[in-house]
Parts: sequence; C-alpha cells; structure tokens
Amino acid sequence: MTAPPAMPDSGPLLTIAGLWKSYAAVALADVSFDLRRGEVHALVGENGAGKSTLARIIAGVTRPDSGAMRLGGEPYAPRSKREAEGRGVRLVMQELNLIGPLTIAESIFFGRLPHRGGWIDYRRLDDSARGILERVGLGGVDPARPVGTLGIGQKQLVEIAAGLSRRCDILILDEPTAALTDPEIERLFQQIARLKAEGTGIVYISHRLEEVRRISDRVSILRDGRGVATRPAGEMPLGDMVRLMVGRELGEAVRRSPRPAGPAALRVSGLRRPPAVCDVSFEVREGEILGFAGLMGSGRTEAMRAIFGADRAEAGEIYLHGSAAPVRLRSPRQAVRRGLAFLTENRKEEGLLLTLPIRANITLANLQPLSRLGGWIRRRRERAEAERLARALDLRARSLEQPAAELSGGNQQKAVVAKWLFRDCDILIFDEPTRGIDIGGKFEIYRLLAGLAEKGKAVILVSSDLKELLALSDRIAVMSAGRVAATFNRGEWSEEKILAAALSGHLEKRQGAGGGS
Amino acid sequence: MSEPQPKIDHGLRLPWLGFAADYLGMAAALAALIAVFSLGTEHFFSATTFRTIANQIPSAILIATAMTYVLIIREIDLSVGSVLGWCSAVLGVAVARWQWPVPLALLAAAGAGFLCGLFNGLVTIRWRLPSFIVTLGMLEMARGAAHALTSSQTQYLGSAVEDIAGASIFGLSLPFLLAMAVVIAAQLVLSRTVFGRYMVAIGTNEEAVRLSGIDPRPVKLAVFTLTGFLVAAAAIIDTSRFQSANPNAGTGFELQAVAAAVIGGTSLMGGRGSVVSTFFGVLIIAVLNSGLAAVGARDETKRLVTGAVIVAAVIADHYRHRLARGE
Amino acid sequence: MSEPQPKIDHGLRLPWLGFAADYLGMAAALAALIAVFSLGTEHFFSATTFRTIANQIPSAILIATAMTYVLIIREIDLSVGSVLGWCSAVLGVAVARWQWPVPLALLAAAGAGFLCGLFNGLVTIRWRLPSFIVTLGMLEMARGAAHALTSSQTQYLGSAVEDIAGASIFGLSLPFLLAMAVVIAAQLVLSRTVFGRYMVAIGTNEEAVRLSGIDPRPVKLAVFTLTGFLVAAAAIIDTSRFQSANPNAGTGFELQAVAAAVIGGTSLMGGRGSVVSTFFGVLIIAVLNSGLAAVGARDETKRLVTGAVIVAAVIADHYRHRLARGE
Amino acid sequence: RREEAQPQGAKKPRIALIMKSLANEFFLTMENGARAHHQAHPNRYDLIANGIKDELDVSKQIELVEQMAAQKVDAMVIAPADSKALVPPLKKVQEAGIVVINIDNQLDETVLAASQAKIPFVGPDNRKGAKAVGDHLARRLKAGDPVAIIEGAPNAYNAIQRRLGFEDAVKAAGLKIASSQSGYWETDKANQVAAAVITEHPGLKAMLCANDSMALGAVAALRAAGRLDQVLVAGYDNIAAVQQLMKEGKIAATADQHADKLAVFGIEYALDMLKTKSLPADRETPVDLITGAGARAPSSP
Ligand SMILES: Nc1ncnc2c1ncn2[C@@H]1O[C@H](COP(=O)(O)OP(=O)(O)OP(=O)(O)O)[C@@H](O)[C@H]1O
Ligand SMILES: Nc1ncnc2c1ncn2[C@@H]1O[C@H](COP(=O)(O)OP(=O)(O)OP(=O)(O)O)[C@@H](O)[C@H]1O
Ligand SMILES: [Mg+2]
Ligand SMILES: [Mg+2]
Repeated sequence: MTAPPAMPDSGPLLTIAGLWKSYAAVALADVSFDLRRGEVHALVGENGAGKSTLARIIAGVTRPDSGAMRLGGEPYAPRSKREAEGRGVRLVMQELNLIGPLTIAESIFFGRLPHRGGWIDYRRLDDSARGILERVGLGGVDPARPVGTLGIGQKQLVEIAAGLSRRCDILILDEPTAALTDPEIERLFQQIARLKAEGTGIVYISHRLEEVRRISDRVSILRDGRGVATRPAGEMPLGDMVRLMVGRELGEAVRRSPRPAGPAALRVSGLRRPPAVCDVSFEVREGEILGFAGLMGSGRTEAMRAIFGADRAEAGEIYLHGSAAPVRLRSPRQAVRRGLAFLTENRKEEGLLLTLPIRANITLANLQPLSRLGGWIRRRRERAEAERLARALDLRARSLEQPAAELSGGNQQKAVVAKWLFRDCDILIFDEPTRGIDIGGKFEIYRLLAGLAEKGKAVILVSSDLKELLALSDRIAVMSAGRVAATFNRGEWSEEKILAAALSGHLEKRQGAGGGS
Repeated sequence: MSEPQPKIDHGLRLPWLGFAADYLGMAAALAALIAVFSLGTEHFFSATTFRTIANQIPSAILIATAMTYVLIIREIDLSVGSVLGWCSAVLGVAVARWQWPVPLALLAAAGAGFLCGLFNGLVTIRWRLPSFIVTLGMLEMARGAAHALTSSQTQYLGSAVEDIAGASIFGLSLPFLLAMAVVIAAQLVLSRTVFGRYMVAIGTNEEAVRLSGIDPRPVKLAVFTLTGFLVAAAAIIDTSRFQSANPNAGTGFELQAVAAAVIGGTSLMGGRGSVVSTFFGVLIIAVLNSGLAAVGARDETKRLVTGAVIVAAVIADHYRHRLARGE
Repeated sequence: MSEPQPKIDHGLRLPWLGFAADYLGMAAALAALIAVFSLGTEHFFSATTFRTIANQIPSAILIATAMTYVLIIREIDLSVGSVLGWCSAVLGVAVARWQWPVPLALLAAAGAGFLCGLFNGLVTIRWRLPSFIVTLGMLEMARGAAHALTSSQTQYLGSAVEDIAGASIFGLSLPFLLAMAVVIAAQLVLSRTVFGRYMVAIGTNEEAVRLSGIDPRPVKLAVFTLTGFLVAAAAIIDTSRFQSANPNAGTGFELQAVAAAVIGGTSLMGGRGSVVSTFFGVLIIAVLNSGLAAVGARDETKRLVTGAVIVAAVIADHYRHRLARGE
Repeated sequence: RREEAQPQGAKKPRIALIMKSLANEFFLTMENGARAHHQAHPNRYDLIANGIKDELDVSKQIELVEQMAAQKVDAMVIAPADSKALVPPLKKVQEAGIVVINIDNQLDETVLAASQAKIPFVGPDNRKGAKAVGDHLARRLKAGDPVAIIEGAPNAYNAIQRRLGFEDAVKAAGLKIASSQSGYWETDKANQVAAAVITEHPGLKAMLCANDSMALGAVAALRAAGRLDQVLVAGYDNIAAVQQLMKEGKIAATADQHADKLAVFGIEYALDMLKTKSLPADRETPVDLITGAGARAPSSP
C-alpha cells in the first residue's frame, strides 16, 4: 500500500502497513492502521491482542520486526521514544512509570525540564505545571509534591498531564481511564475534545467500550495480533464490537438478583488511619458482594490495607463471623490466616513476582497443601493446580513457566486473581480487580465474583467503574474523604445519589477549610 | 512435552535435563583454566593438586553457599570473614586456654556464629535497615571481639581438633564431603522446598510476598542465622586444618564469597541464584589461586589476573544468558 | 503551608528552611561525640584538634562525595581505595622515577583515575553488569597495577608536591577548602540541576527513565568517570600531604566511604542521598577515630565502638525518618 | 635503672606510642610490654598507646601522628608502617619540638637524608635475624637443595628485610630458590601458596616463612600432603602458638625479637632525651634464634 504523496493536510497523519512484531510468540501480525488529523481513533481488543505493542511501536519504545510507517507522508521509523517525541508523537503508557521522588512538576516535564545552563528553573517549572494540572483536575495539588505520595488515580492523571503538556501531532492514550472515576474521565474527555479541535490525532486504547463509542470517530479492532476491522464508531454497535473482539458471542453479563443475606462475615467499626482514613464502619455478610464506590483518593485503598493488616490502623475494631470479640489483624499473615484475601490495585508493585514463572505466582499464597513433609513441594501437583486455575480464568500464556513480566496487563491481573482463588479465603477484598482487563475477562471475573458470593463467601469489591459496581453489588458503600458517607441497598440507589454521597465529604471539607487556607 | 517451552532457570527447579547446559559454560571456563595452568607448569595437572584444592576449599564453599542464600533474599552479609575469625577465636580459646572438652568448645563456636547471624538478622529486620551497613558494623565488631578474646594471639590447638579435617576416602577430607553434601542439600532446599520458594520470592518482591499473607521476616532471619552457623562450621574446619585459631582468620572472605556467587550467576538484585553455580565459582577462584601460585606468579600479576577473570566471568555469564534466551 | 504535608526528603532540593531540621540529628550526634571525648581527655577539645581533623579529611570527603553520587544512581564503586593507590603510584613514579614536571605528573594521575572510572562505567553499562562485581574486579586490578608500577615500593617525593596541601587561611589547608567547595557544588548539582534530577530518577527506576525517552547511560558513565576524577584528586591531595606515594594507599576506603554515606542517610537502594549529610557522616567517623586515638583506646575497643556506632547511626536515621514523617 | 619519681608539681611527660598493626600478635606484645612498663612506673610518664588496623593502612598511621601532635604530647615512639611515607610527618612533629623515637622498623636512610631529618632508631635487624634462621636451616641441607620463601606483605619494610635475610642465607649455602611468593602474613593465604608450591616442586626441602602465622599455614599444607617429615619449615617472631610445634619438630626455627622490650627501650630513650635534650645514637636490639629441642634433620630420600 504505497500512499500517493498527498497534500500535507488532506492525507492521513499516520499510516502503518504490514506491521509485524513477535516476542517469543507473534504479538502483531500484518497490522495496518491509519490516523487522521483531528480524529480519535480507538483501538480495542482482548487482553494480549497487541494494542499496547502497537502503541509502543508508534511511540518508538519498541521496534517492529517489519512493516512501514509514514508520518505526515514522510517515512517514519523512530528508534527511541525521544526521537518519536521529536517528530510530534507522544504516548501515555498503560503501566504507570512515574519516579517516586520526583515532584509532580518534574514528572510532567521530565526529559525537558526548563533550565538555564543545566540549573532547573523551578519557578517556571511549577507555574507551567500548575496550568496543566488544572486542566486534568489536579488543580488543588501542590506541583512540588513528590509523585510517590499520590494514589494510583492521581498518578494516572499526572501521566496524562505529562502527555498533554506539549503540543503534539499524535497523542496515544493507552488505557488512561483504567483507574479513574467519572468526574476525572469527564475532564479528560474535555481535553481530548480540545486537542481534536486543534487537529491532533488521538489513538485511544480502552476496555471501557461505552466510553470508546462515545468519544471516538473510528474504531479498530485487534484480535490475536491481527486487525479484524476498522469502522466509524457510529456503525459499530456494542454487540458487534464485542463479537469482533472476542470472536464469539459473550453470554449475558451477570445479573444479580437480591437474595436473602447471610450472617455477618466481617464488621468494621470506627477504623481510623489519618489522613486518608478517618472513620470507616461497615459490615459485609456471607454470600454478599459489597461494593465500595468513591472518588479517586477517597481512601478506599487505604481503608482496605488497614483492615488487611498491611498498614497499622490508629483505631477501630474488626469483628469476624459475627463474633462479639474484636480481632486484631496486625499483619497480612494474620489476616490471611483468618480467611481474608486482598487483591491489591497495583499488581506490578504489590501483586506479582515479575521475574518468576506464572506458576509460582499462582501458588505463592498457598504452598502448604502442595507440599509434603518438611516443606518439599510436590511439583506435579503444583503444575496441575496452576494449570487448572489458569484455565478456569482463561489466562493466556504460552506456558505457565513464562515469567509473569511477559504477560499482557490483563493476563497479569488474572494471575493475581488466580493466586487468591487458590488460597480459598472466606472474605475477599478485590481492589480494582478489572483494572486493565478486557471485556471478556471482565465478564469472567464478574461471573467469578458472583460465583464466590453464591458459594457463601463475603466479597468486597472496590472499583472506580460505577457500572460494574451497579451490576454486581448487593449493597454499595460510598466513601468520601476517608469516611463511609452512605450505604445503599440494591434498588435504593441511583447514580446521582451515589455521586452526591461521594462528593459530600469534599464539600464539607472545603467549607471547613475555607477560612483557613 | 512436545511444544517448545521457554527455558527459564530461576533456581526454582533443578532442571536435570538442562543441568549440563546450565553448568556447561562454567565447566568449560574451569576446564580452560586447568588447561592453561597444566600447560604452563610441570606438576599442576595431577591428582595431588586436585586433592589439595578440594581439601582447601570446604570453608570457602560453606561461606559462598551461605552468601548465595543471603544474596537471593536480596541482602548481603559483609561480616562472614570477621565472624569466621570470631568463631575461630572462641574455639581456640575454649580449647587452648580454658581447656574445655572439644565437643563443648565446638558448640561454643557454633553458638558464637549463631549469635552473630541472629544479630545481623534481627537488626536488619527489626529496623528495616540495609544489611550492607548492619553487617559492615558486625564486620568491625566481630573482629574486635576476636582480638579482645584472644589478646590478638594465635591459639595453638595441636591435635585436639585434628580429626575433624582428617582425610577420609580417596584422600578427600571429611570437610570436603560435608561441604559437597551442604551444596547439594542447599540447592535442593532452594529449588524444591517451600522455604526455598519463599526465599526466591522475597528476593524478587518482598512487599508482594508480605501482601500474600506470608511473613518474610522469619525466612530472612533463618537465612541470616543459617549463615552464622555455616560460617561457624567453616571456622571449625579451618581451625582444625591449621590446628590453630587465628583472630585474623577470614579477612577478605566476604568479597571472595560474593565474587564466587556472582561468577556463578547469582544476582545481587535478589531472586536469582544457584548454589551449584556458586560451587563452580568457588572452584574457578580456587584453581586460579592455586595455578597462579604453582606458576609462581608475582603478586601484582596475581591481582591483575584475578580482577580480570572476575570481570571476564560476569561478562561471559551475560552472553551465556543471552544465548540461553536465544537472542 | 497550613495543611499537614508529609515531609519527605529525597535530596530533591536543598530545603533552606528545613535545612537545620534535616541536619540537626547529625549535628547533634557530632556534638555528642565531641562532648564525650572532650570530657574524657584533657587536650581533645582544642582548635588544633579540629584543624588537624579538617586537614586530614579532604580525601575522605572527596571519595565519600563520589560514593554518594554512585549510590544515588543505585550502583556502587568498590574500587575507590585501589584506584586511589593506583593514582598515587602514577603520580609518585612520574615525579620520583621518571622526573616528569609536576603539572604533567598531576595530569597523568588524573588521567589514571579517569581511565579507571571510565572502565568501570563502560563495562557496567555496556554489558549491564552489577557494578559491585565490576568494581570488585577493578579493586584487584588497580591495586595490582599500583604494585607493578612502583615495584611495591613507596615513592618519596619530598617537597615537589608539598605546596598543594600547604596551609592557607586560619590553618585550614587548601585541600580542605577545595573539598568543602566540592561538597557544596555537588549538593547543588544534585538538588538543582537537570543532571542531578536524572541521577535521582535513574537510581529510583532506571527503566522508567528510559521509557521517558532519556538515555540513562551517559549520566551513569558521567558519574563513574567523575568518581575516577575525584579519587584521583584525593590521591593527589594525600600524596602531597604525605610527600610520598604508597601503592597500598587507600586500602579499605571503599567501605569507609559507603559507611559515611549511609550514616548520612544515603540509601543503598538508590534514589536517595545528600552530599551534605555524607559530609556529616565523614565528620562523625573522623571525630570518632580521632577521639578514640586521643583516649588511647585499645584496638579491639576501637573496632567494637566503630562497628556499634555505624549500626547505631543507621538505627537513629531510621527513627529520624519516622519522626520526620510524623509517625 | 633510675627509679626516682618525678618531683611533685612538675608535669609528667606524655608519651605517645604509635604502633603498627595491632591485629598482629607481635605488635600487641610490644604494646602490652609498654603498658606494663607504664604501670610499673606510673609517676614517670603518661602513655597514650595507639595502633592501626593493619599495616597497609599507612595513611591512618600518619593521621595518628598528626593527631598526637595536636594533642601536644612530649614524645612520640613510633613503629612506622612505611619507612618512607612516615618521614615527612615525623619531621614536622620534630620541628614542633616533640621528641621522636623510631622503633622496630627503621626509617629509610635516603629519605631521612633528603629531608634532613635525624631520628634515632631502636630496634632489631630483621635481615640479620632472618639470615640466622636461614643459616640454621641451611646447616641441615646440602648445596643445590630447592627451598621456597613465603614472604610477608610485598611492600612492608620488615617483609623485604626478612626476604633479603633468607636470600642471604640461601646464597651463602648454595641452595636454590624454587619459589618466592607473598602470603600476606596470613595463615590461610600462606597455606594456599604453600600447597601449590609443594605440589609443583616435589623435591622441595625447606620453606622459609616471613612470620609464624604463615609457618602455621605451611605446616598445615605439608601435613595435608603427608610431607611434614620431608620439608623443613622456619618462621619468624616466636609467637606462642608455634612453641608446641617447635617442640614437636614441625617447625625447625624461628626468631625472637623480644617484642615486649622493644617499645620499652624506645620509651626509656625518649625519657632520656627529654631529660638530657641530647640526641642518642641508634641502638640495635637483640634477635634470638630459637630452635626446637626435638628438631630433626630431614630424612634423606
Ligand atoms: N516485553 C515482552 N516480552 C514478551 N512478550 C511480550 C512483551 N510485551 C508484550 N508481549 C506479548 O505480546 C502480546 C501483546 O501484548 P500487548 O501488551 O500489546 O497486549 P494488549 O492488547 O495491550 O493487552 P492488554 O489489554 O492486556 O493491555 C501478549 O501476548 C504479550 O504477552
Ligand atoms: N504513600 C502515600 N503517601 C502519602 N499519601 C498517600 C499515599 N498513598 C495514598 N495517599 C493518599 O491517601 C489518600 C487516599 O488514597 P487511596 O489510594 O486510599 O484512595 P482510593 O479511594 O483507593 O483512590 P484511588 O486508588 O482511585 O486513587 C489520597 O489522598 C492519596 O493521595
Ligand atoms: Mg495493553
Ligand atoms: Mg484505590
């Protein structure tokens, strides 16, 4: 496909033809793609379909095995991310890549810090940063704060801010909204609209298909490394999109009907760990899914960590299985022994052993039953169990001896889920379990969560995806500024009510602090 | 298994099939060294030489094995040399000055090593300090204690402890056979047991291990105290071999042990290592020392060659890994 | 700043306001040490003592500064002591045996250090090897080279290079003033320049830096070669101070430099460190040495105390950090 | 011996004793001798004894010299770790009016001359001592017999002197040096070297070790090779640990430099100089050859 030399403004901004890339297996096979000016071109596909690989190739992070790219009519074969940026192509990566001790401002402008003879001009830096932070909704945050102190949602926004910080012709957003809640997503869409108007071409990768339909002009679908379709978004109903992605019909999404609740499995009362957790009390019963909603940074993760014993709580009691005596969970070990499981929101740093085989990741939390006398691991059993779980979750890997690092994001998440399923706990806390997981995988995890509840387990589901909470939860607790602001039963809630509750703490806080600041 | 499977050695399993391939590089390096020295000298290539080397290295093997474990959990123990001196001092003084019965003295030496390991482990874990610095402190303290106890005097023990290092079958000493047994056991524990799996996991991502409901601290403490024990065993072996206990014994052993482990492909970043490879590393260093001494090389030549071999070995390991990954 | 903000010192900027608070702990420790020794001996607390200490430590300061940089980028340089010996040897032989003019000899010494740093950097970066082992190799090689060059003989230079370490204002030597200037400059570069931010970033997460489109290799290479230069400067200062060049000079400096940096709160895990704190670390060690010598403590006592102080210092740093975080 | 106490009121002189490696038994004995002397005569002077960790750490010793000068001691008795490098700082100390006595290891004459310093020396002649040890062994060997030398740390003055002394003896007796390598004063390094050397030179008749710790290592190597009765071993320093071995005949000879008295000689000299303000002549202290009672001649093959 040799594009005729076109007028600079009329032809596509970027064309890709016959792109191949293999790691140990083929990641991209003969992919062709094009992007126009002022267009949002969405890229969807299952986990491991090759979306991020394509994005990385366009952005110069990875080099293709073969294939040709043209940028604005010129041949384009960037050898580094820097070179791509020089040509006006920027990528906001799927996996967070922030450097803890750097400040927010430094992170945004990293690689092109304003300086005079090497000396950083901090005033200019912080001022420019403030403007950009305002745009993504982090206006109130001090740009001199180290990014290491931010929660994962805020980190994601900082990455987006870095992507927006410089004029570019092409902006690639790889799952920018995976850790964001609705208000931030709205703000991001405003920014995308603005860039569109300026003529920037945007490649938008996401597993949230409604989102994709809403903002994109065209949608391309990847399956197993091949492009299967590219169509205007208007001509692509949701059902078609899913069918093309998965290559088959997905069953009905899980519909949960209200059921008689069992006895209390876990009751938390007056949990405090300032500043993030001020007063958290709730109860979750056997056979129930308790959703946790809240804005980014509302303290959900911190509260769960404190319950699980990962952080020391300042105050608060925890009662298990209806017992009247509180238990003290001082460490994750004690929590796990008492039947709690905690799937962390940050799989790379807190969930996985990246360089170890997938098998070892899956069995890590429950090696005792796999070992005989003196702790010798029964290796055949271990392999069999790991394979069983991988199959149950449809974890896609060439071999379970592959290091976890080589899996696509979604499959990594499945490995972490498998770990906790293997441990077989009674009370499961899932923090953003579907972050970065494709629609098929999501459905599987939903079914799984429902199945766990069905079996009488108590499930806590923390999620930034309200749709998911609404579909799955029996009750929803809404956190705001470190407190449980409200709890709704199924049927009593509405999106508006939940949002109002999520905002309530912040309004009070702002009024309270108004005089002081 | 007909499908092509990627070959990944994370020290998790002892891949009996891939065994040869894994250790082939190191064995080749060793063979090359032996060949060079055999051509360069008259008597190097002889059973005596190899027996001599075998009987010299048991303490180095034990210490390097311990260091491999410590490195796998992403820590380091710089105090092994000093603790060896301290354990020797305890043994020597107990036998020669206090006239304790030998078994009791051996127990005391083992206890001395145990306490040092325990201290290293407890302080490192309790305050989450870098073991580099904690064991650096112990390096000074144990050496100071050794000197204080012996008044800096070498203790002559004579035949009291001679039997321990006495020759056994085929001229191979009991300590050598013991060291070999330790290597094999340590490799099996590393690759086949829950404890070994935890070690590798902790070295890879300690926080993830903790959040999986496993307390990493007992494992780490066990590794540090085990190190203390193995160092004490090394001290007993050396003391018995020299029939004397020198408070300066073991100076510089820490870096040698790290070098042996790293030449064997153990990662300083934790999570990767193999005791058997470390054993090859010890062998390479021992053959190098012995060969250079047989040649009668000048001291500066010895240092230059040793340094160059260390660097060359890790570069070679880099290429071996690339080859193994099929790049 | 009315809202409670977590106070985290990542050596990012020199917080002029928080300055006192940050270094207060170390200054207090220093003052305590001085007080103890002043009470314990008659003549310790005097201007002469402090002047003497000040004129003794410039080389230690330079090396510890370099080590701080190396540690911040999450590497280590174990060869600094040997390279110091090697640079001294070059300078000594050039002046005493080859009769080169002094400026040329100085240049040769600087070149010798530069080459070692370059080698360390290139090998570490090219093959992505752990610098621990590369510089361990260099430790042996540089020392071997120093001995080979000097035939293991101390070179006496007499007054040829005396001026360099000659006294200047208030009895403080030129090298001390130079070392202070280096400390301040290095701290400013670390906290205020693009280069410094890259260093911190590389030490924290090199892969992320690479993915940000920045090539970490030139920065790392620069740090290694800068270390070579600073070590050469230290060698020149020491040679001039002693009027002689000793091929054994610098033995054990590497661990001392690491200890100074870590006492000063620099992290061995990279990404965190401050040159000024390292300077305090050097001072603490120097005062400790000097005070113990003034008391005439026995060697084993010195070792025990030094070891204990190192461990105590890092434990104290742990609590200081917790306090700073307001826990 | 003068035993008179300082007159009351006059300040006692403060004497700094600066030792080499205190990790070495020899120097510790020296220090202990000095401390014992001080305890016996507490009214005559104050003693500040210091040493360095190992003799490679020359700069630490120079710093000690500077620190003691800053302490304004009256006299300094020093066993230098390096015979050249210590001259300039000691000269400065002397110029500051502090009495300096050099013990054990003589400062380099050419450097002393070049810097126009005169520092009195009290100590043994290592070369002579080593020659005596070598001669003793040579008497049991015949011309042409191969021997090995295990040297101390390569650039240590006494290591060089002892090597030269051994070489003198070897030359005088017409023996052959099969190998001469450093064992860095340490038992296990010497053991490694010795083991390799005896394998490589099957006809070896003797091993001359520059100190007793290394002799212990050599004996262990010979024992492991089953050749204890074929190869003579000599050491130096006469440390406690070799005495049993000497009795058993496993070590043929060693040299005793009377470490306990060395520092005392130096201190007495310093006190003398402080009193008389004169510069006494150098004084050589005795080195005794020690031979084992049961020492046997090597069995001829
Ligand atoms: N560095 C790598 N080494 C080996 N294989 C890789 C590597 N990066 C990606 N892969 C493989 O390439 C394929 C495509 O991965 P990619 O990350 O592009 O998927 P994706 O579509 O972005 O998936 P997700 O939605 O889960 O993020 C996967 O099979 C993955 O395992
Ligand atoms: N390591 C940390 N140091 C300081 N503050 C932190 C740290 N981690 C989180 N916080 C802050 O604590 C607050 C609560 O964060 P938390 O992660 O619990 O929120 P969340 O509701 O899970 O939101 P999300 O995960 O979407 O960001 C946030 O203000 C966050 O910035
Ligand atoms: Mg992806
Ligand atoms: Mg969260």
